[in-house]
Amino acid sequence: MDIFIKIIYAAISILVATLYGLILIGIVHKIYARVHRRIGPPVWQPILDIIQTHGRKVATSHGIMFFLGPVFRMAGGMGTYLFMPVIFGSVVFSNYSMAGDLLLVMYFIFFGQLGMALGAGEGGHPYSPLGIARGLSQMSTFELPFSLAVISIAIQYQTLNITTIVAAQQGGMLNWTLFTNPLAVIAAMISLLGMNMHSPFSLVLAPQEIPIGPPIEMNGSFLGILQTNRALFASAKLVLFMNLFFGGATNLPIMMLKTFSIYMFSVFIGAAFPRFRPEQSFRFFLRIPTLIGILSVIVIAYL
Amino acid sequence: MKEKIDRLRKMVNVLQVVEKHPDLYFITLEGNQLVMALGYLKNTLNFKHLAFMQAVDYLEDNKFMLTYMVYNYELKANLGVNVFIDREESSMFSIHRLWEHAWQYQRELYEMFGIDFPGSPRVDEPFIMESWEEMPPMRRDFDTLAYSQKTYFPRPGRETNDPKEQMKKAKYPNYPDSPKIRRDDE
Amino acid sequence: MNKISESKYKDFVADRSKYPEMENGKPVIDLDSHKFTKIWQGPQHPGVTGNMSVEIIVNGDEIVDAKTHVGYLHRGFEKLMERRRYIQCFPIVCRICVPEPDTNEYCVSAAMEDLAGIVIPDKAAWLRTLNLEMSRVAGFLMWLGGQAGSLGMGAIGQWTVAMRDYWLDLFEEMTGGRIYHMYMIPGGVRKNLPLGFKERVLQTVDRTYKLLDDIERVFLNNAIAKSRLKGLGIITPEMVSEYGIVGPTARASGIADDIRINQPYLKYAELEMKMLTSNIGDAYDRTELRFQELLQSLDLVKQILNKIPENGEIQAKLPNVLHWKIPAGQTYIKAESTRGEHGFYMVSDGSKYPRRVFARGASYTHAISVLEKLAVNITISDLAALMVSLHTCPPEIER
Amino acid sequence: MKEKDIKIIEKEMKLANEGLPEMERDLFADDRPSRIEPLNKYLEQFLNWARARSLWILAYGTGCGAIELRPLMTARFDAFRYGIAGRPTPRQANVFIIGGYASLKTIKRIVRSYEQMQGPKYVIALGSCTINGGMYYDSYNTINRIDYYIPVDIYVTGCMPRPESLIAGFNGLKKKIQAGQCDGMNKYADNFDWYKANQKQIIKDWNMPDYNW
Repeated sequence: MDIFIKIIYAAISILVATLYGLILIGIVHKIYARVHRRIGPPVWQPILDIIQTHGRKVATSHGIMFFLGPVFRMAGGMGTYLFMPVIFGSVVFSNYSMAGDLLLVMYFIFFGQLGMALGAGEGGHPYSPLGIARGLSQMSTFELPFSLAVISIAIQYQTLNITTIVAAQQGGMLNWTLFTNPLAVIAAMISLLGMNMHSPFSLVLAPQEIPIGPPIEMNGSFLGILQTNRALFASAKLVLFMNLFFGGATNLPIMMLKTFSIYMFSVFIGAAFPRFRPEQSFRFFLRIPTLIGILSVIVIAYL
Repeated sequence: MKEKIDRLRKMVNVLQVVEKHPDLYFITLEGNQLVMALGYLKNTLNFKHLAFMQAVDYLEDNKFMLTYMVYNYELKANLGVNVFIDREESSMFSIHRLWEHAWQYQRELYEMFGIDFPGSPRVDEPFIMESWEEMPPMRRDFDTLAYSQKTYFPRPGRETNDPKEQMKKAKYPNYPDSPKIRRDDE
Repeated sequence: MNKISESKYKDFVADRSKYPEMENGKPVIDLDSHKFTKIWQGPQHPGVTGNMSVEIIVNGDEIVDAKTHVGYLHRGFEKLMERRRYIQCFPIVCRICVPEPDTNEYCVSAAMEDLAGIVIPDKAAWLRTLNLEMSRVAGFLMWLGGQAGSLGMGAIGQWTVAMRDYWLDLFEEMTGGRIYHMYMIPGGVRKNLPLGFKERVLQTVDRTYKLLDDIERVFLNNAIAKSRLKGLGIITPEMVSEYGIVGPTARASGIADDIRINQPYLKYAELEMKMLTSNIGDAYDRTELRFQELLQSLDLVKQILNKIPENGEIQAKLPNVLHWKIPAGQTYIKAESTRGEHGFYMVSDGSKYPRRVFARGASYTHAISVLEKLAVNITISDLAALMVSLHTCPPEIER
Repeated sequence: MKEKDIKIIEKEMKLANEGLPEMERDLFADDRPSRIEPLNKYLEQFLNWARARSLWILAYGTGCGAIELRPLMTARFDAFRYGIAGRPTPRQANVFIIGGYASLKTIKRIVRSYEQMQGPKYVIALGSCTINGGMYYDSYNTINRIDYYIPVDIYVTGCMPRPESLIAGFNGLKKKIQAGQCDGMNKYADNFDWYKANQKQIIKDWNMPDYNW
């Protein structure tokens, strides 16, 4: 009986996270618009867009893998979200957190991209493989500092369970990883820039170079799923970062406030910078952030 | 400028010189001496910049006039070189070895006027007109209005009256050929 | 190639020593070998400047061969003008280059006046100069947004296009048209300046200065923008005359060739301006040079407004334009547009209709010969930036 | 029904895709576009409501009208306010703005892009030259009437139309969508042969599939 209640809770949690992610994307559009000195679309515009894409009457498919691409992507987003506690101490939002879930979550971050790569490649458009090549290469490079940061905090807290990590950070701001292990946080936040794919790391969706990249052939409901996943995945990533580095959250408003602030970090940088060349971006991640990551591991392990 | 043209005269037969402005001269050359003259102009007389080359269709004389406009950076003056070629077997020496971008103009002329430039790179590739089956459109005997009406479903417009006919009909019905009405003197 | 690899800004240069196999200086491209992909960049592509396309063959994402295709905007202006009387030509010529129509109007009107021997009044010349210089400002603003946008920096494009709109408002006040002005007719200009126009222009100039200040800080001094533009698409001074490169693109390579200074037309001889040149000739140099020219144009607008006479005729006496015959002859009138030498070659045969009008688009060679040469050995990510830095404008190429 | 009749019907339904090389023929669809009926009345109303508020323009500046799309999409007129956004690929866009005159070479790309768009799709024709040829009525390279080649929902007149009139055009399109009157896709499917005949009359080298999904 317990498992059914858990499923219902997870469904509620996913719904809330998706809606929150959509509104977050809407707010980001609004912020970009203000940087552009215009009013911008309403914050609920992403929701309307998703209804519109699902309302398309024709949807061209290019085969079974093309169909599975968005599904894998969605599975990756859900997997990332489902295996970590969203709100510390809450029953509804605790999800399927368990021992070693940190590794699972890191795996799921990668999983969606790989699935998408398979699906987009099936579309046959030459820009899709170019976008995939860019995306996966960039992913490999920004995963390096992020993994180092995760290793560092795993050593610091002697656990791979996110709930335990959050629990260890309770009781005041100074207990946050941000203050106990700042080097790891710096490395991870720089890799968050790449993960969020705003400028200067927006290689994958670069419209002036490879128009919109991998999802170039995705249409109708496929695109709708991808957009939904984008919202869910955005909130999942932010929740992960909040849990690992910013002390988690004990209720919904705190969660929203913290994730929003974390997101603004990459939005403000994105609004003020042009885009890197692919090779510049790869080199960027492999230089200083990686060094900081290694340093953080050494500092935590030996000092 | 005059001095340069005099130097050119020693090389080739200059048929005509027109001074339009102090910094704009037009000269007429013989067709078979053109490439030599342009090479001399470019390499020795420093007319380094080829601004454009193009053709004018003299249907009534059965001739094309080709114009090569070159520019001298030191003199700050333009020189237009005119050459007349036969319209029926229109063909001209290619100058793509003198200027790297000349093939572009030659390709356009091949398509729009039907002037051939043997040896010019990519000269027979379609440049602007894709799937064009009529005669080269810039020739004067090509009637663009008739072609447009034949091909592109013209939308019938409002009923309008030609002022000349309307005046005749409405105002001077009794004087069908009144000399006061000004006629088009074509 | 050597110069690019020496440049310290270009941190990635493809090693072409082994692959693909070279033959007579050209790579052997066999599409069936699956080592190359052919991609059509455009015409439906956000990174292409207007309705044109570049057919590129890539190896990975490095371009090994490029071909430009134009003709998507061909309307046959030259043919249409042969069917129209002289006075009927002036409303259609401004459509030749959409972002900056006034240069076309000036060239055609001036060519007709030159052939017919008409001298325009002093004030009309001043008004034409003002209009041309304002259109240069508007054109440069549009380009600046495009250059930043091609690097994925949308904000600059939003700001400059909005600022250009204020300049379009001034045009609307001055001429009655927003995009197409049809202001300069043979013999002069159509309208006098409205009341209080000068103050409004000066206000807009000040706003533009303010905006350009921001842009200089955000875009031109930006480390990423610099690293991407430096070393991209280097044009050597020798290439300039070989490829018929004109305007700021040529001046960035060190060729001091500005028609407004070398062969002053209208009232440019009475204005103070100095030749702006640069010497490296890469995309960043071109960007910076155009930015300086934009500032110079704003300065010229101010100068013109101070010198413009209060009273005077704006229109020379023309014969009945419906039956206007121009004596036989040929002429070539050129003007400096934002992209460089924009010229009209007109041949008259003594009838009511021009025998031949030829428009020399300023970016005619930039988009085709030059782009095809420079696009080789760069990556797809830089193609849009390169194309914008050459300031290609498709409608004036195919007319 | 006899077997023979079924075969004939099947043959009628298939497109020949003439002009394509044999190798390429199986890469493309040979089905004709088919009519698509609306769903349940209330669901359709709800979807139309959402569609009218999320218009994705195909980023293809087919003519000089594209110059006014930039002021429209930027700070001065800011069409994003109304849920109008640009989309770089025809697969995702649902509004096609024909930016003025369409030359012979462009109309081919317009047809392809239009057919690749996923329905319901709308077309806004901008400028006088799409209606009757406008200034280029006598040009040998520009078409006179765009509605002979693809179905048009809204015309915006002028040369060039100002951004304000474009916004008015978008509002008209929204009203039409919400009333469920924008049926260009079905119109195209119903009169497919007529449209194809018109297109093939001007595109002489028909080297693309007859219908690109």
